[in-house]
Amino acid sequence: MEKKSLWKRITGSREALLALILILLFIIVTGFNSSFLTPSSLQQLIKNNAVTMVMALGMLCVMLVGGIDISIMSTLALSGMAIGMLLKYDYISGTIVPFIIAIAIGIVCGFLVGLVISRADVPPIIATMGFMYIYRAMGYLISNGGEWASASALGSFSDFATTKFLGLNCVIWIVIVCYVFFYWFMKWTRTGRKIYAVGSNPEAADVSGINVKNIKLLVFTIMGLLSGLGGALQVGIYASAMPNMQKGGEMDVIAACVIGGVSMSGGRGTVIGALLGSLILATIVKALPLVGIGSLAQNTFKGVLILVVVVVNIILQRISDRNALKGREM
Amino acid sequence: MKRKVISALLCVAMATTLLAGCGSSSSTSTSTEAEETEETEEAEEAEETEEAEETEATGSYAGQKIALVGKSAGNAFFEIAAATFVSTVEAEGGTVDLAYPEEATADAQIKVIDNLISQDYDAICLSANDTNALQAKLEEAMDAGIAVSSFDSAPNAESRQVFVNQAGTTAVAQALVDAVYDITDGAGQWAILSATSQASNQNAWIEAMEEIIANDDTYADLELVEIAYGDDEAQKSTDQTEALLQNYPDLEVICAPTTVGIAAAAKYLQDNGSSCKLTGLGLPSEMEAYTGDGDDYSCPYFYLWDMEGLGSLSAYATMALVNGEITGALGETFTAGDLGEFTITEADDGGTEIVLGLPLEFTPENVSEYAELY
Amino acid sequence: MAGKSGRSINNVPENPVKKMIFSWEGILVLLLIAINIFCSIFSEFYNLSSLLRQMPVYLAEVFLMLGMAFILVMGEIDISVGSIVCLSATLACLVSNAGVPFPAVFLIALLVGTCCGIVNALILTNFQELPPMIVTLSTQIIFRGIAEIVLGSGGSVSVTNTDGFRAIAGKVGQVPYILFLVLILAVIFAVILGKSTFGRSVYAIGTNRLTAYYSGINVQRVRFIIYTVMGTLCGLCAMFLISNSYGANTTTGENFEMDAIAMAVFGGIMSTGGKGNIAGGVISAIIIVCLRVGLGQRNVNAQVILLIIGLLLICTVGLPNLIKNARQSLKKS
Amino acid sequence: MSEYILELKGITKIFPGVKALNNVQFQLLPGEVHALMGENGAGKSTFIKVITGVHKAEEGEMFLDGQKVDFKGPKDAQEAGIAAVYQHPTSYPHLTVAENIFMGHEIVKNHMIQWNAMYAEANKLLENLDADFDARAEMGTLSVAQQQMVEIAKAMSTNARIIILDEPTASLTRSESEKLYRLVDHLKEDGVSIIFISHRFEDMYRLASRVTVFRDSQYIGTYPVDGITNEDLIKAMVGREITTMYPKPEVEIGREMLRVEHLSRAGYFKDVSFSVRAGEILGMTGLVGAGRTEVVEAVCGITHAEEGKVYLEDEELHIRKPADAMQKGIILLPEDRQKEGLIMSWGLGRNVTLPTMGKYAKHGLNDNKKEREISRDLLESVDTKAVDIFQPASSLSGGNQQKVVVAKALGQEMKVVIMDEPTKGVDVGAKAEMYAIMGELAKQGYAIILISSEMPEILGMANRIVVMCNGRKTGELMRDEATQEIILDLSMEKAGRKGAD
Repeated sequence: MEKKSLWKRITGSREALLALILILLFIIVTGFNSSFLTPSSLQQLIKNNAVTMVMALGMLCVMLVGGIDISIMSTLALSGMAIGMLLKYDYISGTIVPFIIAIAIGIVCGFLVGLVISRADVPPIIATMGFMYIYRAMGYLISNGGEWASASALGSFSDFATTKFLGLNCVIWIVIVCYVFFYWFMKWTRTGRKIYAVGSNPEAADVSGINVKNIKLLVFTIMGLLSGLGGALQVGIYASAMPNMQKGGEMDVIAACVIGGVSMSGGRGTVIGALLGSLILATIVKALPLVGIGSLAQNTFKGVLILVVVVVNIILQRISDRNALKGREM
Repeated sequence: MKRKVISALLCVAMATTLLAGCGSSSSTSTSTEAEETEETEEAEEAEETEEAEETEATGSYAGQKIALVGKSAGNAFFEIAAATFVSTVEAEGGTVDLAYPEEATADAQIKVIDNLISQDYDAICLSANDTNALQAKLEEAMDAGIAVSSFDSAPNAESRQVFVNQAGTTAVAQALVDAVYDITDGAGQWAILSATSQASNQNAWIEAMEEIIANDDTYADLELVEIAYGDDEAQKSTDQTEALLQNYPDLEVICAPTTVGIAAAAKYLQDNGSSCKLTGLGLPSEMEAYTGDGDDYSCPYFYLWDMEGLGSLSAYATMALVNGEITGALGETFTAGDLGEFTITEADDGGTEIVLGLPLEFTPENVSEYAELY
Repeated sequence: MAGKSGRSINNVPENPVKKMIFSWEGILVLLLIAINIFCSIFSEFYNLSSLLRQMPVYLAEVFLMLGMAFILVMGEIDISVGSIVCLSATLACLVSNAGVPFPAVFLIALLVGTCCGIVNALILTNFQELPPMIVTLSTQIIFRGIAEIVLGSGGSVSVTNTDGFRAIAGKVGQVPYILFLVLILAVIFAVILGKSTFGRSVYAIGTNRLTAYYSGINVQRVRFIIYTVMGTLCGLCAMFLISNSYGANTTTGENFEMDAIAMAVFGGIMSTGGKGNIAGGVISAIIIVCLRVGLGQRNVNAQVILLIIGLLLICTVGLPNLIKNARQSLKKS
Repeated sequence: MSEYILELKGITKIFPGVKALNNVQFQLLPGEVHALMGENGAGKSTFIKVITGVHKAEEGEMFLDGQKVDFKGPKDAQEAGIAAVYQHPTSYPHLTVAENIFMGHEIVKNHMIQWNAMYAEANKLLENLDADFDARAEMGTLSVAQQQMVEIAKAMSTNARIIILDEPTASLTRSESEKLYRLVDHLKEDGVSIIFISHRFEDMYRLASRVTVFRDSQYIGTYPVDGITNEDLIKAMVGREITTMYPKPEVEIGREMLRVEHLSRAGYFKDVSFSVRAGEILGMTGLVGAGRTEVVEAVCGITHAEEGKVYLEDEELHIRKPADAMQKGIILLPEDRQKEGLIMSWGLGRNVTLPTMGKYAKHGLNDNKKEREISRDLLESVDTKAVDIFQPASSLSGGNQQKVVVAKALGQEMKVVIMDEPTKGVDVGAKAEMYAIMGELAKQGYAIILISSEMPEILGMANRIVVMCNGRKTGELMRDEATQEIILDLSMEKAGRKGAD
């Protein structure tokens, strides 16, 4: 019953391996371009990936129960466009109200997705594919067929993205708050653990009195909430609302989670993993132009690197499994 | 088995709701309800064009049915020109239907053109997603007697009758190079932040800019360090802008000839108080917050063209094509309402074009005025 | 209930005709008729000849649906197909411009697609722990990325010698060749999936992979073949796309994977594996084509068309389940 | 007050098309261990689920301490002090032991889960149970027996007054069962009432004071365990008498078919050698986790051994996957029928022909007519109780499912048939039939390897017995020299030594 040594716990944990990969990436990139590892550059890294990072938390919840959500960026566009248009035509102003509206729209969108998945048993990929089309179309429709809300139309709303609080950009604070909250939520609350339970063994969860359907509904609503938040962030950070914002961005969020060790079949994944996964992805994307890879080749490298990271992870896992077996006494 | 029957019923119910749903959504299209069979349609179409040629002298554009095809839905830039296009045609008594592809791809645009050929349009005016990809379909349209014009972004010479160029490619390139020259005080590093690698307008301008710099010693001290692509996404454009600054600390100007790219770059530069300045092509409404003199603003001035004029001129050119006033041949002239008289000139790609005029410069003084418009 | 000594196990199937009428495919046929009636009322231009004329562009995607059906029945997914189409179209255009004769170009397109498929297959069969979604997501980025590199800064290529492509875009009367090809391939794939032992093993893998493996089905070989064939179909799709656009660019084939999946799922092929058949997929593909053509002919906003397709997807999968659940809870109370 | 802590009267539960329980009754005395027995499909599991609130009975009443209760869901039952340990451990493989124990009633303070308190509490419970693992361990890494222990700890953590154990010993070895018996004794001393479902008579004799028998969804009777005989019970359960349980035929042992030499796979087994002859039944036994299943899986190519050689009829084999093994004539009938043996949603016919469909196909196309004939013949040859070949495998009872699994092996020319726990979770009647089939196969000249944890089964059926312990072969016994004691000694050899340090 002796406790594992600290060293063994670190090498045995997936998160530690990911952190190692991230540190390696940092060192390599800094070697190419020393301006990468400066506080302002790192802040910018988080700020420019805040949307993906925040939404990776929702995707974590969704993937924990074995689901997937590819409608998120449409929800983001719908909620972002909605507040953009409301601000543009002066129905609302300020910072807080648009955030609340965007989040509310996100919650409603996510709730609908959750209803269809939990109550009508539609496989998540199909349901969210449908909603991907639906919400994106609604985003277009509310934009009056293609109006944009630009920086000047947004008024003071986007100021939060340039304001600093205690030396850190407010956007980064939002990301930090989200991660701290979810770390607490997933680890320390009953509801958080219920999400893990449902993902780990839905039948068992049902038998032990957990309402599996409601948990599923909940995770998709959380995902919607974060998509709404993402919409407000997107509009704020880039001071611009367009109906085709972040088209295709859902795949980045999914990739971030998978890199972070979140299992697509459910049950496995941590908030730290989601954080490291999205940071690794963000670093890859940011680093490619910095290390001198030509514009045209960047996408290829991004794809190859994602593949390499997940494959290396698998290989490391295999090696550590094999070592664990070898250590077994015969 | 009962379940199956019920789901069959549901399908029917769904079909009916579809009917209702589509009925309401189609209210934007304003086609005339003519119940004719296909063959007579085609015959009449041919007749119509003949008729149009006969009535050439009267100069009436009434009754024309024109389709306007965008690059994709949700593009504010296009919407502005489209709005004037529609109002111009309608003022002349014609009708315009807007059609958008599902995606900003040539494949999707082909499907739209296919749809339009099936209907009895007199003309198609489009902004092309790809230079060459639409040739087959547009030739088919022209064979079917439909006039094909384009504006903003041209399909190749074989697949159009005339292209309405917002501002001559060289003129735009010249203006941008001059702006870079002016902002850098004649010497220094600069970079281009473009849309996607296959955006035909951007590619043409960049090519022209490179040519101008290569051929004129005035610009010998300007060093174009990199062409980056932001894919018209705010996030990627921001990343690329930042990478440019980190890779080239001495970078003095970024030239972004794309609306999304310029806004994202402007935002980044301004927020970070960078000494690097920005110019390019952008929408005044998007750029208003970033345009100004001094270090607080990232963009001293930028360019675009007369978007309303573009829509209006394209409308007149298209109507003139339908009427037979012009055929798209080199040297023809026609009158575009209040805009005055225009001559068809040779385009760089070997086809013909009508040039609207010089690019408009937006300075801190006039940007807010234009921001009201577009 | 009989069978007390097990000597009387019935092996006569029930009447197949009855089964067919009340199947999902039967409902789809009804829906197809309904949508055609609706479209011809809705659009004055909607008739057989306009449909046939507009069809070829859409039909190229049906090739992808055929392969996707196998992958979905196996309980997996391939989202790299659009990018494979892009890469094979790009390379086909380039070799065609280099003066390679058309039949060779055709073969090269198929070959490029097949190679891409093999890349997917190799990764997936060697690292079985990896979810297909994430593998094909990265290859999606990679294949399109390679096309971007090959195309260079123009991002677009057009074929100079279009004779061959014009030839395959030809028609017999009003019927385009591609329709024949789609139907022939659909029949072949339907027979393979529905009647052959290979198809049976695909269903077995999709329903219970472990049992299939223990029962001596070479699961990894089946996966390898399917992903490879998927690549070949992408090459085929690419050739017919070129026959419409005489060129390729970096956006060629974008989102085709979603279209292919939508067609298959709407046709009753569930993404959870083990269910559905090619017939359903083909009928639903035709329904979607008719709907898009019919609505498009009245210039209904493309986004609204997508919205309708999204609703259709959710409703067709969700409503039967909802009714089943409702009836069960009704019975309980 | 009633003398019973739990009493159920006139319970009827109807599933679509089936009456799963028909007017059954049950009484549980405080502090007693009550065995519930019956063939599979007799309604035991459904009955348990009615008690625990998972299912709601259409008719009938339930009394707890004489008070009528009406559970709306599992939660109500939990709160009333009823806990169940189900047949298939209903655990969360990705979560820690402590979480598994406390799922649904975590230790919470200010809406925060108190992890340290939970680990401490869980470890205390585990210590009581004499467990050899930590509460921080991930559930998925534990053995089945250990998982069962966690389930029991879970039941105890709710301070349950009534604990229901649904076939707890089905996947346990003898020594593990022994441990469980002590645990149950322990619980009994604490005043907990226990309902115990099992197919093993030894469990009942060892633990229970009374036994209730169900048959065909009906209540047959409740008997005191003292004075009841196997024969009486079997008669009550099956409705007829079973004369010979182990019909071992006299078979001429033929030539050597399969020979395994020095097979090793790191972490699972090491240096295992054995051989089996035509017409012979080779028993393999040992504790769960001793590496028996892993050895035969490596022989069949499901996993791969790192060292060692496999010969079939003196020809060395290089098997990479099960398909290769079948090609050569070796087939493994896996232990887990639902996950590995059958495709539950498929018809019986398709299941049976799955391994062989390539053999009779014409040009790769399936011959439906022939398939139907073959599958019927195969199913009838093992005497499957089924209506037609199209009914889904899930509609059959466990014993009949197992027959279908066996039928899968008979469709082609096989030389070696490996059966992994073929009678696990199978009721008495079906067990006997299973043994008959096994004997019949041996008679036909098949070489059979029978993996089993059930001592009587091994002793009754095997010609030779290989005993494994902790990944090594610890002994090989002939039929006439084998006794329970020797086998136990051999299978505990290493474990005993390990327990000492």
